[in-house]
Amino acid sequence: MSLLKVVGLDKSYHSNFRVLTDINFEVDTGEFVSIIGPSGAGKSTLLRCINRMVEVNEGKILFGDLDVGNLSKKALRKLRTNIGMIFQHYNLVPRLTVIENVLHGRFGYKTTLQGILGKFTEKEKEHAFFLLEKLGISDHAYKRCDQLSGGQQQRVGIARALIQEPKLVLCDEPIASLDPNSSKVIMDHLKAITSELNITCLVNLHQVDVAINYSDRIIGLNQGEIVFDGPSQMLTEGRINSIYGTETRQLITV
Amino acid sequence: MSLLKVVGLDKSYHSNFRVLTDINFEVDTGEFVSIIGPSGAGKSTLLRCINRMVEVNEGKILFGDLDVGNLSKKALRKLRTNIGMIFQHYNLVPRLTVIENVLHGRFGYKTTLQGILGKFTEKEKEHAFFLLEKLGISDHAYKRCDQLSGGQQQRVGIARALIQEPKLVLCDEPIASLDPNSSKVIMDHLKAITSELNITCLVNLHQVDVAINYSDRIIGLNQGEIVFDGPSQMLTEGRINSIYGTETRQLITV
Amino acid sequence: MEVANIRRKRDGRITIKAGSKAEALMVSTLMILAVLTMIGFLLFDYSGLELKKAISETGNNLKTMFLEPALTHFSWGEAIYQVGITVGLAFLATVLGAVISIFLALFAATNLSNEWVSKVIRIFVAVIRAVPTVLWVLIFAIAAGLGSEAAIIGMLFHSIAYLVKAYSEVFEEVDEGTLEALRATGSNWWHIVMHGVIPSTLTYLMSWTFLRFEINFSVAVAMGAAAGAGGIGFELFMASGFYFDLREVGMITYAILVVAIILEIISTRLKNRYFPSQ
Amino acid sequence: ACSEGSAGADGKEEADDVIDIVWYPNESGSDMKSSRDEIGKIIEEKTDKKVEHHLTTDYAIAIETLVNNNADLAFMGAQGYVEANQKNDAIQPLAVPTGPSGTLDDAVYHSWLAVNVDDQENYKEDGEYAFDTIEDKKMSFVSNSSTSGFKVPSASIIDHFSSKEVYADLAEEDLMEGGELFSQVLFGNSHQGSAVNLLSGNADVAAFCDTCVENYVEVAEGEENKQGSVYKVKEDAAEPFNKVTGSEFTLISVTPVLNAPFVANKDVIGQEDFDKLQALFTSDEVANNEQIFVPEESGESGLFFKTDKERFSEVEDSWFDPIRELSN
Amino acid sequence: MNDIMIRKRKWQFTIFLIIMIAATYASSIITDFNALHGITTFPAALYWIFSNMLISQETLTRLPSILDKLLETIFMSIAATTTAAVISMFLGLMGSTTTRVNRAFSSLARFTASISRNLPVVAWALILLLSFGQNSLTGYLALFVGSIGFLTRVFIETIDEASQSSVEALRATGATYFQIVNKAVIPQCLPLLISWILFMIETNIRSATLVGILTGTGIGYTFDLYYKSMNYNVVALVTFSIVITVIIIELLSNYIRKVIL
Ligand SMILES: Nc1ncnc2c1ncn2[C@@H]1O[C@H](COP(=O)(O)OP(=O)(O)OP(=O)(O)O)[C@@H](O)[C@H]1O
Ligand SMILES: Nc1ncnc2c1ncn2[C@@H]1O[C@H](COP(=O)(O)OP(=O)(O)OP(=O)(O)O)[C@@H](O)[C@H]1O
Ligand SMILES: [Mg+2]
Ligand SMILES: [Mg+2]
Repeated sequence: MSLLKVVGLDKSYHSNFRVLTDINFEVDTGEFVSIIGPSGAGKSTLLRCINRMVEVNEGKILFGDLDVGNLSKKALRKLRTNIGMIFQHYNLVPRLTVIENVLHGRFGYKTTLQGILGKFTEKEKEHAFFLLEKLGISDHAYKRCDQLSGGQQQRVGIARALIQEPKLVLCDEPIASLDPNSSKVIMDHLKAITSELNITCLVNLHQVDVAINYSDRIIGLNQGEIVFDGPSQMLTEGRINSIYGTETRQLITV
Repeated sequence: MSLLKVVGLDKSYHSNFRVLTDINFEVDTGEFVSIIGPSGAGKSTLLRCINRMVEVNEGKILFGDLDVGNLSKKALRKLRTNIGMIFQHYNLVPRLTVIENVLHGRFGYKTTLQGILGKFTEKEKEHAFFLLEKLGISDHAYKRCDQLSGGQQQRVGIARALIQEPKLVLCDEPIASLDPNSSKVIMDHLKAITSELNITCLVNLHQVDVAINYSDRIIGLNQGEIVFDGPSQMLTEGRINSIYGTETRQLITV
Repeated sequence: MEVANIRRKRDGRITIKAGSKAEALMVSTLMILAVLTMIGFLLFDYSGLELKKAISETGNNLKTMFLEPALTHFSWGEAIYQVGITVGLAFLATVLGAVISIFLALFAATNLSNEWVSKVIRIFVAVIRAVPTVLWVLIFAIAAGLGSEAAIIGMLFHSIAYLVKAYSEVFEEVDEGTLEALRATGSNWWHIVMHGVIPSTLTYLMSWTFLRFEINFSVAVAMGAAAGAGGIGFELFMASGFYFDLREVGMITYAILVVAIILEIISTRLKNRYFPSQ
Repeated sequence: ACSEGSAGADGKEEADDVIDIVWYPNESGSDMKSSRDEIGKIIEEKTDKKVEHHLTTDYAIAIETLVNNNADLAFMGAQGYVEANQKNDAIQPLAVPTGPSGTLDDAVYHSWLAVNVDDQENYKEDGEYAFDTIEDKKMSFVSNSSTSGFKVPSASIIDHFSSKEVYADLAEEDLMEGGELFSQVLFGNSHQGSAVNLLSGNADVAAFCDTCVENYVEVAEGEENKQGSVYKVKEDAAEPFNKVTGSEFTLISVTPVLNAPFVANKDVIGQEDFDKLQALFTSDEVANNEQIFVPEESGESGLFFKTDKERFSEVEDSWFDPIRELSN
Repeated sequence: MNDIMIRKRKWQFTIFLIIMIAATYASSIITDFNALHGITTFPAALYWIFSNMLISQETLTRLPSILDKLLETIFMSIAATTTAAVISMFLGLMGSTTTRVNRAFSSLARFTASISRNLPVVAWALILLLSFGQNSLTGYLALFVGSIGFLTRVFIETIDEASQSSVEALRATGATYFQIVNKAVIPQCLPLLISWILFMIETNIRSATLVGILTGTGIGYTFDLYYKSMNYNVVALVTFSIVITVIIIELLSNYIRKVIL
């Protein structure tokens, strides 16, 4: 059985404009899937539908055997703890320490009161340190997040997602604000998550070449419709053009 | 005679730490020179010394036959009109229109009163439009700058520098915040300036490959000292390592 | 795997706070304020207070004021005219204050001015702001006689003090890069101010000015009356201090509220129309 | 004004043909408007100058305006006059409304100290009302710039207590700040307010004047303006007395206070106009003007009432000496 | 077309200027304001200040009672501000688009703030004075109401600005509303909130003069007493002590601001 199944998904923010139209795909455990497409194609919206940060208009999203659209408030929280999310701008709480930000990933397992008091078990804290160590930023554990570089902050974001012990990680342009060096580090980590921890990754990307290099499979979106879905080797120049429209990207000659 | 001559330049912001040490080089009219080097090497500082945005501690900077360090306030303004500057973050006045921002480049030629009233001649306005047309953004002339994409804003920055009718253009990482597509457009424009208008360009860059591709000559800085100065073909892999230190840049495999 | 860098408390549990100075200061500030508040409540002089009666009476009074408003001592036409005077006083104090403040603020902003000039202006402004408005009004009533001049100049002092502080902070937030770019074109100080600083801060300047206008309106209610410049505040004073007519006070309060809310709406509209932020 | 060019600092040019009159809050109410306007009108007719009325809610500003040569005329309490005159001796009384006799002999009103009827026994010593009993009580005055609501009663209180050792250097400031003598000092900000402070129980003892509350109260027992008399709030009394209708209070002290004068700043108005106006005010014509001296039975409100032979009378500065002595 | 736009903008600006000038003129007429007369009085005003506002030896004897009242005012301002801040925090959370529970509460919170900000303090003081009498609590309440209005407004703005992105991130981890508020919103906004609270304390001490005059409490009351008896020497001393207090508090809060922001 597939981990995630999207069936006939339609989404519009305003009644007169449809952002996603009839999206269908399945993702298996441990897959690394990139979603590419021009700006405004609906990539971010698609990710947000999956953990119901926005409500779906039509169609179904099945996570394991759960129908995401039909969950009670409590079950939805439960679902979200099973799905980690990583953002382009990291979305950390800037004034808190790295370790505090990582531990925020545990809230889904807490009662409101525990969460408010900020009670975390020793085991959770140790796990957090373990993750930071693995991501190579345990040196900065007690620094405030706004004192870190972009690449370091993104790794905190990853740690926060991983400490949720998710089955699926959604990444919305995780490297768009990073320099090439840090980008490589982050992509390598994401890749490692899928291969070592067997967690599924769904990544929105702008960099076609990165997508081809890292992912098993690529989904191409254009104007809210899937125009390509297949293994990354199959993404030919012509298909790239059909995803991004005819104006071919004039990449700088590097 | 060379256009710009830097002799024995020393610069420190705080007495205990020297940012630039004994910098010597000459640049001829129409040259396209890139300055590369790791973060903190002093690239930005070097550019700022040339039009005296910061004061020099030791040494001389000669622009034509002017000693930059010895100019009166008025002569300094005059000098600056002769030197255009282009910035990484464009540094436009966000709420003003494109054309207004371009015309700011003419203030150096105005009296205080003319400047305050914002009086520009028809000829100046026509010139501004001509430049926008050439840079391919005349469509946006009446838009507010904050409504433009990064690449478009950078072209406004170039137009602002060009309308000064400068002999020298200083560019501080002009493409660092741009996507590859826009980067190419901007670098092509800068190249065109030197070849078509015979204006000298001094460009700080992080992208070694871009530097090699576009410039006649490259200056490599490391910890405030020139460690390489020569034609771009001569920049071998080994020399790149000596500029950036031994930790070779792990560029993402694109 | 035992991980380096873990900090533990004495009982062996892992800390997650940075323990920075800022954090400690924030916590202690809040604690101190809480303690001072409690001391305050203990120290207050409660003489003559019967809380239960007071609260029910307040309720009654509010009811009389707001549910049975009426004008007895003057007419509606008069009321509108008087409100007009109050708005006029506030408007003049704000406009004059804004114009003067812009210039002072340019010299008070550290990124546009010399350190010493800036310091002198700041101290001057802080002192002016600490002197009660009514004293300024008195001083100018003595010098200029009763009338709008005393009220407006009295309010002007505080408007300037407030706006200079607000404006100069806005100016200081102008992107240093923008200023640098203009400097690099050979622009002089006035060019930079007129075409770089002012345009990029206009929305904020407007917000602060409108906020001050609202404040000045409520100050003008009290000060217009004291300075003999009239306005709705005079009627309010008479209704409350001499006729003890709560219904009239209610009506005047309504009139003031309506005007204040209209002003707020107009200022938001104006701001959005002429100085849109996007 | 300014006809002799001696007007002070401001050099207001049009001041020459404008007469500025300053009114206290007490006389600034809209019910006094017809009287104010009438006085303005007759002054305009007499002097051919324009009259401007200035209404203020602030006593200090009113006095200072006159003192600093920014106004010509004011109608102010005797205490206010004394202070103004002390700061600037160009300020002189123009005229004072007389009592019913038409002479200065009864040109007085009364400052009361009152207590609630039910408590009146507490304020007696050996069957006589005595000041000693008000020690440590909650006291309500009108405002510290009021003649009859503060200056006069506080002077008598201080006079009484300073003979005792503990209170030897009791000063006016001590009374207004509360503390020492009283357990609390309230200010009603108007005579009505002070009276209501008493009747509503916020204060034990209150100072206020007879004329200021005469519309609201009537004698219930004893004679007008006599110590020990009891007054009762009328059943149809207007606000702020409407919540305490029917309550009664007893006077434990009654002190006559000199009537409030119209005063002029001679430097500003000039001797010529001063004389003109003095003649005008004291004329029979004014005395019989029903807008200014409103017949009592008419039910209208106004600045002054006519019960018998009331009129304005000329007055010497020295007439105010009794008040002046209180301040020292 | 573009040319039309820029002309339209110029037009609008001209209209705006004309409106402002017309409004200024109309205001001068209705209030009978003569700017020239106003300006020429400055020397006289200065002269008056320097000849009357003198602190003499004798006035210093009044210092203890002044300091007493000053202390009362400081406590009053702090108490009013902190308690108002607690209420405003709730209203702010309700009112902000990031953290609101629903639209209706949000409008309600904004409306409450707007009313309490715009109700004239004169009217409030009167109502409170009538029923609470002349004591510290009255002054406290008058300041309290005004503080709620102002603080709620700035709290809403602060919360709106600071927290959008991390709130989204925490929502995505499955955190509950209170966890989000407590761990994402408050830590981020706290320095700014504290900064506003300090600013409000300063403002309240300053406006305690007016409120004191109206409600007969604190240093404002003392000011009023001496001012009314025209004892300007003591008025000068009172003013001076307010100035010193406000400046000390301003310096203190500037220091705190500098460390925490
Ligand atoms: N909250 C929202 N309310 C209304 N419209 C929205 C909202 N979020 C996104 N949209 C619209 O939905 C469309 C798709 O947006 P989305 O952010 O999903 O695109 P995207 O593919 O992620 O683009 P990008 O590459 O620029 O991030 C766009 O037209 C956008 O304007
Ligand atoms: N205004 C300043 N005051 C003090 N030190 C400064 C200032 N500007 C730069 N420095 C210091 O001078 C050194 C060189 O800085 P500079 O900005 O010239 O480097 P750079 O080569 O441009 O680096 P990057 O590639 O990161 O832009 C750095 O150590 C920096 O910290
Ligand atoms: Mg997106
Ligand atoms: Mg740099």
